[in-house]
Amino acid sequence: MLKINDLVCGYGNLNIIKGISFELGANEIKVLLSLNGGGKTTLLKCLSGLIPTKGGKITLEGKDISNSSPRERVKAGMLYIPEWGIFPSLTIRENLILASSATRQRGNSDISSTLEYFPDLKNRLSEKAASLSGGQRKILMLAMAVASGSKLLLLDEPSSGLSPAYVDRVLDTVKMLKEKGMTFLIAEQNTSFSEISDELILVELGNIASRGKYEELRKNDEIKRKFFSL
Amino acid sequence: MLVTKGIWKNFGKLSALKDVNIEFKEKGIIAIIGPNGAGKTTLVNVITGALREDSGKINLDGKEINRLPPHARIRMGISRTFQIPRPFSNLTVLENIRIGSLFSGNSNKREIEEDTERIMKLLGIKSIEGKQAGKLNTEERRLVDLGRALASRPKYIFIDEMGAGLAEGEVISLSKLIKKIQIEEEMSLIYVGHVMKLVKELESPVAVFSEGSPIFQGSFEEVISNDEIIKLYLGDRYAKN
Amino acid sequence: MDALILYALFVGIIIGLYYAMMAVGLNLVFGVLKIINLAHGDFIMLAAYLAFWLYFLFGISPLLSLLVVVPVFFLVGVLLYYTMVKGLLKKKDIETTSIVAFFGLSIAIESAAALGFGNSYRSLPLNFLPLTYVDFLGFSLSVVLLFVAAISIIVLFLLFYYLNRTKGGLSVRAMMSDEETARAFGLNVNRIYATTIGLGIAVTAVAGVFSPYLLGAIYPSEGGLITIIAFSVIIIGSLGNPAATVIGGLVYGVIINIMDIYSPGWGNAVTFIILVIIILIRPNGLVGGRVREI
Amino acid sequence: MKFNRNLKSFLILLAVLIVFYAAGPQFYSNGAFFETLAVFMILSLSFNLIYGFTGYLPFGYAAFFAIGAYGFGIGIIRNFGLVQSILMGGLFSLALGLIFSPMLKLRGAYFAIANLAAFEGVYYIISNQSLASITRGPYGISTSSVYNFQQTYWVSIGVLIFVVILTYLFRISNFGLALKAIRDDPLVASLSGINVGLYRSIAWLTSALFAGFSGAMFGWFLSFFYPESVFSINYSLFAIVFTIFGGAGTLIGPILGTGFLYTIYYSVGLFYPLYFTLIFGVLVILLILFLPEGLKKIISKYLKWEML
Repeated sequence: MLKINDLVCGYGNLNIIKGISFELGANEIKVLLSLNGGGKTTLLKCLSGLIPTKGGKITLEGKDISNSSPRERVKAGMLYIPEWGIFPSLTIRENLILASSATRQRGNSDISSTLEYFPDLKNRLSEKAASLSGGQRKILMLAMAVASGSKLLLLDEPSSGLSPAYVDRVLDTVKMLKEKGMTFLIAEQNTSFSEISDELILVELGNIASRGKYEELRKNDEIKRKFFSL
Repeated sequence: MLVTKGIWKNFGKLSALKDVNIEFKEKGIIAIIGPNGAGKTTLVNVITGALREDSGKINLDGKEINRLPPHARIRMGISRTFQIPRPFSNLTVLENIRIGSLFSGNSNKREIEEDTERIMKLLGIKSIEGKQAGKLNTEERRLVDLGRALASRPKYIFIDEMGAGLAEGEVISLSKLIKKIQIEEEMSLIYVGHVMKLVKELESPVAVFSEGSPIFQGSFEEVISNDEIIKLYLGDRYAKN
Repeated sequence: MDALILYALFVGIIIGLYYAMMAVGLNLVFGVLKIINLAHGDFIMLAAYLAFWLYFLFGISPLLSLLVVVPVFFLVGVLLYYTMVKGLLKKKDIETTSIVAFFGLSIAIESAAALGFGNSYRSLPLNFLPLTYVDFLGFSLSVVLLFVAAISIIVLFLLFYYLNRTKGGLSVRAMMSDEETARAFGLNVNRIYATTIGLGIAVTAVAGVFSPYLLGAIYPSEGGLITIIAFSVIIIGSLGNPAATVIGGLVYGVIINIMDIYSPGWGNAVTFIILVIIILIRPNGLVGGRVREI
Repeated sequence: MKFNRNLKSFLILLAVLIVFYAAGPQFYSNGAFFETLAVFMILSLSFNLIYGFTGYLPFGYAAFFAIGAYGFGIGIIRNFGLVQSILMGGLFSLALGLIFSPMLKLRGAYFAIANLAAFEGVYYIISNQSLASITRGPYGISTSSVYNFQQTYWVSIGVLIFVVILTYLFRISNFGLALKAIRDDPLVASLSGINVGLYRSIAWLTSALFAGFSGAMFGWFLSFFYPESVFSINYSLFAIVFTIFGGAGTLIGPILGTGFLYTIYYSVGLFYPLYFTLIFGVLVILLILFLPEGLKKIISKYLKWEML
């Protein structure tokens, strides 16, 4: 579905991602793990078009999108959700309507089908998103992703700053959306996400250090020491 | 001894802190955990003076410090780091650490230089001392933030959510560093955050916060074997195990 | 209450509505783009001149001239975005750099206007309406004032209808709320920014057309003072919250009018002092919450 | 090592300034140019003490300049004596700084606008007819009784050198370091033990004091002025633009910025008097769009030299 070839990107003359290649098949979940916070967010932003690509190629369903605008990429079905990607001063309904109109030219901004998956948002539609707790905000983010009708989600630290109980809720929602047919690329250190992933991609200093199934990678001593220390 | 007595703090209708009574011993490590919105960071803000409590008392070695501004509390030995590290981005690493020492009440020039050197070595950031903090990576920023807080020779240091977003291997080395700091600098170190792996590694007493007040104190093992806490904090899935 | 106070309050509210319209564009632009348009008052001056020349040369009444003024200034705003503001938004300290850049723009506009239009004072006719004065509580009240207040209400209503009830307005508010998320969801950032500035300046231009009736004669360097007044109005309301500007306008209108009636010599001085005090006591405005200290 | 290098740069700068102002009038006999240049250098350097070191951008900064001129003028018309009148210029401004100081709790745009409104307030008070017995109201003040160009000139240079030394001390001291920290992040600065309110106030009042002196020098030099001739937002603009162009927060920056831009301003004013404000306005826009950090950035990038 998504194919990345020798991708280079960064800010100004500083390259943070220094030539990364991997593929993401339809309905897969892949998790990005990096040391020193090094480059996960940059990689996701680069894929979303928020940071310009300096080298390499990004192909989405056979189409070269390396130089497409963020808007074109969203319309092509790939959505990046920042760590706290909601609109706090808008109501929950407005958040969802906005998300649902992101991919469509006009008209249909029906959010009722989305709400079926997120019953606890239903009663709070007219509240400002700012009134939600950290965990509920993450759930709203996922609801917005569903409303947008995107097929591929790039999630940035969906569990950061959450207590373990909420991490589980986010995780369950991701699993549910996968069953619905969505594809995920998730930057996340929490191992619960690694466990459900089809592949784990370990990034170090802007390059892929290693990749593979979580269970496999755990067997490698050096990786274990560096990334897991189990 | 640092003691809070009946601290209340409201934001609008919401009570972030409800009658918080908690004691911090002069030496050792304690971890404060709790769900989001439990009031942990608010407590740190109130104790360091960044926020003013609505009511209650904060006592340091028998002296009331409620009315003191943040810069005076630092001089009495209360210091902190930030969840999102906040070094002075236009200053160099060296200047950042020096500032921590310079304005903490110590006027002995040589000691200031020695403290600065010692802390940079302890944290392993001596090699980047000339770099502008704005140009550091996340990890280095974290260390500079910590270094600044340490340079004031704190008696009590609050470390706010330091392990978030780290790979597990890094969490282990962070916990080792925290323990080493506590031993070498001889202080009371309060870790506030969610990273359970780190809390476990610290092998320290744990205080659990919920809805604005501490509801439990005990060892890590006690915490994870208490069903109520697990339901509240870790979620139902873990409770069944 | 004696009639004079009632009259002062009433007229204060009438002109307050005008002040709200005069300042709301500035607040909209600040709310969405976080830039400070220090040339705001100069756009009032330019629009006033445009309406003046349309009347003077072609006899077009101020009301009709809106048909020209509004689209022209909308385009001016769009142009301003692509030539100057877009570059400013890439800077490190957007707030400071925008203040300085717009300061430069303000000076350039003022001196260009002085070169082009000369330094004499201009004004618009009162008699474009059939009736000029009515009796109110024993005072004669200018119908033009009532007329301008009505225009202000219509313009404010249209603006808030756009912001709160349309999809376009929703995207503008989304940008106001969180820019990065808006980008991530594929909102057309440049178009929204350009539209916002265009709208802000178009609304300001409407205020400009009627400025001779409320702010006094038109002259090239009037902009600076108007900018300060507009800022005061939006700060009294709440910076970054266009709806609160209405409150700011009303409060300001009442204060300035009462000062004018009771203490004309000290009116300006006292008004500015009151403003400073309001800003100091409630930096986030009468509507906004508390600003974090330190 | 670094300290010595700074000291060397500083001494060279002082020497260059003195030679420039002593020799300049020999080559270009327009004394008024050198006098106003010195006045605006003092103003920019004073402005730099608050903006460059703390990040506060006071748009109504010209109020200090104007009140300085008025303090001086009022002293002269009351026959308080020359030295006393100059001091009065500074003290008036210092007092205004004290009155304005509650504004320091505001940030960014709030501060800028409150300051601008306060500037207007002061203007309307000073120019008020009912205060004509003290301020001469709208009729203006004459200081021609003490007019002496040579004297004005050398006192101005003296004040300039004083503020240069002061800025140098700001630049190299722990006090200056604390201000830089406050500028970066006031909360963290406070949590590092820095008395944020006190340090800011010191910078603010020092800045006001010297802006007052620059106004006093200007009032002395003008020998007659109306409220409008000193209460002009243009003087705020001068201070801001000259400082940013040279490099805020440095010592050499404001001097270089003022020297360069004021010379341009002055020449454009001489040759194209009708267009000079227009050209200057456009210049400001281009400057901020293409060179927002001023000469400081260019010099450190191409000459690999950190400006003192």
